Amino acid sequence: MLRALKLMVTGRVADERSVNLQRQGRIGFYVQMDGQEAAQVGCGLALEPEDWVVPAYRELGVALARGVPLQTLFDQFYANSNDENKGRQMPTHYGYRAYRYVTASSPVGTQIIHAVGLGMAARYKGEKSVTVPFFGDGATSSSDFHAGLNFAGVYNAPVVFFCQNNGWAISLPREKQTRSKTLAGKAEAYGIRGVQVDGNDFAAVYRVVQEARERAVSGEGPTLVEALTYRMGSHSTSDDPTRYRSTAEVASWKQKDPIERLARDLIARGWITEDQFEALQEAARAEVQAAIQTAEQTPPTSPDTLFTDVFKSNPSYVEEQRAELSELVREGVVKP
Amino acid sequence: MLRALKLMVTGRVADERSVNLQRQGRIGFYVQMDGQEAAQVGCGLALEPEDWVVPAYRELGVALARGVPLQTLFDQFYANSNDENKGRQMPTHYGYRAYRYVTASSPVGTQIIHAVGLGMAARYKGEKSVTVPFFGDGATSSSDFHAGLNFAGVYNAPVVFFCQNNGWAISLPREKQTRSKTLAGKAEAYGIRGVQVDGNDFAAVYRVVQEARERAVSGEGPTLVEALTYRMGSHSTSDDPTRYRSTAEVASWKQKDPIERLARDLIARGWITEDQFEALQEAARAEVQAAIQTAEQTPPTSPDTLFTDVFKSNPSYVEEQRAELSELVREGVVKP
Amino acid sequence: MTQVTLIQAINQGLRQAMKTDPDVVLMGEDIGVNGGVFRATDGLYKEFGEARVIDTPLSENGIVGMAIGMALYGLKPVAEIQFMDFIYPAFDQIVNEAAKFRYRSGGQFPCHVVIRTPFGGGIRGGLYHSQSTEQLFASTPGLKVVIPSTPADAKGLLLTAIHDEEDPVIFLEPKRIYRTATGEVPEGDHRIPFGKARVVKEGSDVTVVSYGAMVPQSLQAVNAVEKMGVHAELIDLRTLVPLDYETVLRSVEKTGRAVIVHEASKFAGFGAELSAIISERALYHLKAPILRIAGYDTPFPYALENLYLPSVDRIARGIERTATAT
Amino acid sequence: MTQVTLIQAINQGLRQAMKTDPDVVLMGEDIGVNGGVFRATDGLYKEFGEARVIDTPLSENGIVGMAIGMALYGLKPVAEIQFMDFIYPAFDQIVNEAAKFRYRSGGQFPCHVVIRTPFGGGIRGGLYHSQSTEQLFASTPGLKVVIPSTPADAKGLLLTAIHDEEDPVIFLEPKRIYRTATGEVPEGDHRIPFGKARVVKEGSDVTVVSYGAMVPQSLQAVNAVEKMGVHAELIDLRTLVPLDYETVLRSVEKTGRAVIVHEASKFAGFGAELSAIISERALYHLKAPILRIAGYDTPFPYALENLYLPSVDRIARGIERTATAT
Ligand SMILES: Cc1ncc(C[n+]2csc(CCOP(=O)(O)OP(=O)(O)O)c2C)c(N)n1
Ligand SMILES: Cc1ncc(C[n+]2csc(CCOP(=O)(O)OP(=O)(O)O)c2C)c(N)n1
Ligand SMILES: [Mg+2]
Ligand SMILES: [Mg+2]
Repeated sequence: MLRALKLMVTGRVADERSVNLQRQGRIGFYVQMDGQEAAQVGCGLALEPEDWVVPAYRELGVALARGVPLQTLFDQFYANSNDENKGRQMPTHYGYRAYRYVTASSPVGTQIIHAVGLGMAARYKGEKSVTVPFFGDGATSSSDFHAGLNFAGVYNAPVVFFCQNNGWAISLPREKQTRSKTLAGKAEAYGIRGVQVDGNDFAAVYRVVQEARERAVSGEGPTLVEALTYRMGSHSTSDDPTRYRSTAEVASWKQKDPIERLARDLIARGWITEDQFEALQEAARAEVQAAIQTAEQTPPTSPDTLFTDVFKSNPSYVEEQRAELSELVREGVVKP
Repeated sequence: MLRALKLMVTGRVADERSVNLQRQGRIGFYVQMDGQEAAQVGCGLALEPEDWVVPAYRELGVALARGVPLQTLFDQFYANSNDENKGRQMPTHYGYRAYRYVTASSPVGTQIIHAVGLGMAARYKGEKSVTVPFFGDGATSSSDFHAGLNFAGVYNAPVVFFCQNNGWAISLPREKQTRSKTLAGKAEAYGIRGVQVDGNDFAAVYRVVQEARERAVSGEGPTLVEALTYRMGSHSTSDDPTRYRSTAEVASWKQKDPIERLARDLIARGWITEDQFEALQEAARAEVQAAIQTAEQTPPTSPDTLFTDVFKSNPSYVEEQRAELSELVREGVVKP
Repeated sequence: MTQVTLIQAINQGLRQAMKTDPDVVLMGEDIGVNGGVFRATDGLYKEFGEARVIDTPLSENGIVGMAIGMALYGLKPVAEIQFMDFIYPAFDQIVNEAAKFRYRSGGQFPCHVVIRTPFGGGIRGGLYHSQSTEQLFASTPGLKVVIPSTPADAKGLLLTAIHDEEDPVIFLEPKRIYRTATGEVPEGDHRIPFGKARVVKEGSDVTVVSYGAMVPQSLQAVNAVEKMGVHAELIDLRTLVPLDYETVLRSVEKTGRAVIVHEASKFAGFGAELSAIISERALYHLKAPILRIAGYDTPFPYALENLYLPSVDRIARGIERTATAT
Repeated sequence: MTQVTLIQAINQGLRQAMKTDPDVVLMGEDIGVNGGVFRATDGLYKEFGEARVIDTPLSENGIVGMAIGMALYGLKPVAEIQFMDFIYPAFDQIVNEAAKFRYRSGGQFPCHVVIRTPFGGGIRGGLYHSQSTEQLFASTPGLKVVIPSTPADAKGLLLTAIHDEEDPVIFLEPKRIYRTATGEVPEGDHRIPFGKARVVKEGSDVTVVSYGAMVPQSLQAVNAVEKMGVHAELIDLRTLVPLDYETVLRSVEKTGRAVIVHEASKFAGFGAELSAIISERALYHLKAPILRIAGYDTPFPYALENLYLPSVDRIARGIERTATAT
């Protein structure tokens, strides 16, 4: 529980700092999880190292729960030469094979069906693991949600579909995304189990995911988990939520802040003190600050990486382009 | 009812003859509705002239119920110069604006979402009509099914989704298409109404569609109708169903033949006699024979139509190709 | 006339079309209350209401499929895809349905949908907010493909797409210059016909063919080489389909040299068609090999987008070399 | 070695791959019990079971998306799309996901999926069972595109795709010659490397470049013009990506003339890239304009497909004219 609180706080601080870095032009476009910490950390901690995570772009809490170091993440935000994803994508679109955390893309929903294939592959190879795709309420309208849940049902795939219903898909409220009563209820259309859970209640999320995981691993089939939560911040640093939602709504969810809630609970139970909670926040700030500093001091991505990883090895004409670009850079015609 | 029986019989005869014509190489690839006559004619007759039909490739019974003349259909099968679709598609892929019957395509499911747009457009223009997309059990797995039902729910579109669950999507049985208990039950995932009906019972289908139609027109929302029926023949003239299903299964459905069923019922009620039923079949055969003869005597599609209808008017370079082809035809380099 | 930006011109065009014709309806993600993520539809929801400015669920095949249905009825739907990078879930609806409806129905069901989408790089959008894949649409018979590079063209081509064309139009908006391209835009019902390229600047030494955000970029390059005594003629295609190859050929016949500039990847990109058509029809006029300056044959990068995209200097160098090659 | 057809060679290749490597799994519509609508997977379900020969629901994005997931894990999935005409619902998965996974992850997640699909016309399949849209894939960086034209190449290229390549491969099978192209096929583990074109017939007067079902068609044409004293060299590309343009250029440098034959529509088709690369790199060798013989710029027709598709006579006429143009 304490570990959970620490991760949630670290995530919150990392998010806040990153949004500021974006405003200052020090990093690019950023997507924060603000408000969804309990759902993400709750789910992330309920998984085992052998499980696979197939995230969207908002899953900082999951990455932290999987053990991805802060430094690794900030290196990605800065797209510097230590970024394991080689500066190929905007901040928050990362992945780390070592953590069985698949590199995210921006297109909404595509990862849901990947998770089914991954889960089936792991089962085929005799692994006792689950695969967990993360996605939002908006993604339930996507084609790959439909295919993903349908295939999982047909093949009884060891997958836990984790939907964070944060109330909004950019400016579209959940009620206008689909007329179904709940999102969890959509599971029935695929003959699989659906569960709705309070996504701001860390312990509840943890329990629900753990149970779903056990069922999946033991062959009892996939589950669709709908975690009810709220995106307290903007959709991304490009978004202005005051155009489409009321401050009253935001304020009411502020009351249900998952971090406050868990902290209050732990303090009430006497597991930590108010001071320790303060210290924990302070420590997170220091840790984040250090990661930022290191990331900023790391050299940028090398120009030559433009041409690696298109294929395992490039066709000759792509190598010619690489040579051409080297020349252009050398002669100062183009500047990185 | 008598009209229904007549349409169903005509459809059956037209199908049987067409399959033979295909075997003899007189027409191309053909898709028969064999066994689904009650579902198609039942739904087709429950609609009004102002309603829109958005079919798949197997809806001969619907076309007949809409009033499309047999001759018109056989002209399409022969892709002759009277084909209103100008010989552009394989047999059974037709459409006729005058009957508000949209020209079908082969890709499965795409029409389902078109129907939603059509229905919304008709409503926007103040029409009191419904739009009915036709599709099979296999199509429920398609992306456009998901989008279609979801959009219809969100916009409360005046649409009646008519799914003919004929047990098979080529070689895939319904149970392996999706693990949901029923197909009608999928409606709930979109917050709309779902109804299952015995698709081999003409009167039941008619009633269910009529009711769904009324609800849709009066703003009470869309319905997904699942008509339980059976594809007694092959998937198409390219298919060999003995590879994947038992003769026992086919035989058991033969017992439930919708035409026999309706005929027996009408005879039992004394609405027609056995002789009249015979005569009706004889008349259908004659009618079909006449249509075939006329279609065969009609000149083929003119070579020049290759280039019309790409756009309202062609770019200059396409017109150059048209001129080139005329020359090639004139010089005998290519033969139609 | 006042100075407006390209995105404002689009907004004006949409408003104008909706005022003129009640059959014009819009649909897309976040286009309603929010006014579109780039504000293309700003104010229209308020002005025309939710029956005509339709916020949709997150489903591009749904958006385009619904628009097609409306077009089959006879309305004039204008769909927005939030980024071109997200158009592919609708690809089947676009290439198999919209592009082929008129043909397959023998003309009974024309499919007049306009699909607007921002495209191109230069905004630090990385792999999924930067793509230029116009060749996918230009190579599909039955689709028209439009790419404006100025506010006036944006409005004029958009109004032609909505009012005059009766075929599916892929309307690609160079988002990089949404706010930097400014200019005077005629009030009211301003239309620019499809298939008429614009000679941006005349010249006699080399022909530069481009479109979209690469037009202002190429113009800078053309101005730069002018100082070195090279007089380049710059052509903005405006529409890839229908292609005004006559204007291109006329120019190449004059200059004997051609440079093609686009930001999409080079291999099998639209520049290949331009190069092919020029060499096939003006071979005996060519004094030097045609040069294609394009994005490299890699996915669109993030950190290194400035290397990937044709820069003014890279274009200038290419023009200069082609003009002086012997 | 025995004479087998192209489709039998594919079947042998799949069986061989599955025997060699338990990580090879197949998925697609009707590929299991039914053995595929063209019988490419005939017998494999029985031999390898339902865990390795997976019948799928009707969802192409599902098929490809599931295959991608398996590839991310490390399996070697081979997906079948029943007809190329139905590949577009999976287009987003192919171009946004499969093509970009290795790149976007900095090499951490290669995406080795093989996507097989029958393509092309000449079987009276009309608009939706005849399409050739190879340019859509060839123009997308990150995808390899393979098109065999003989049984031996079909098996050899397929085994290379499955065993040696570690990238997404679009494997296009010319269904028109599934049963008419016959030939000897090496037993066992026969592999043909990507990026090496095949010189089908040598000649000195004109270079003919083609692939797929147009190769036998072009060969007939080449043989026909030979009787008129024109000696054409015929090249079968085998893989469009990677493209062996060296072999093409070497030939054109010798002949000074080039004819490109494909059945896909001409405008912005793959022939445009071939034409562009030839003129850009061998301009001074060209004695006549390059000729592209292709499907016309219309959707694929039904009744008139014989007019649409390049016929032997149309190709022969084009070769002859190009060879003699002065
Ligand atoms: C296929 C696709 N369409 C549109 C977008 C643009 N877009 C990015 S996020 C988003 C909303 C997603 O909402 P949801 O799934 O609820 O996730 P959330 O952002 O709320 O976490 C949209 C429309 C996209 N990225 N991909
Ligand atoms: C998108 C797409 N994928 C695959 C096919 C090939 N195909 C044609 S019909 C069919 C099965 C359709 O089954 P169902 O929807 O139940 O309709 P039915 O044929 O039984 O009437 C398939 C897989 C297709 N036409 N379109
Ligand atoms: Mg959301
Ligand atoms: Mg069926």
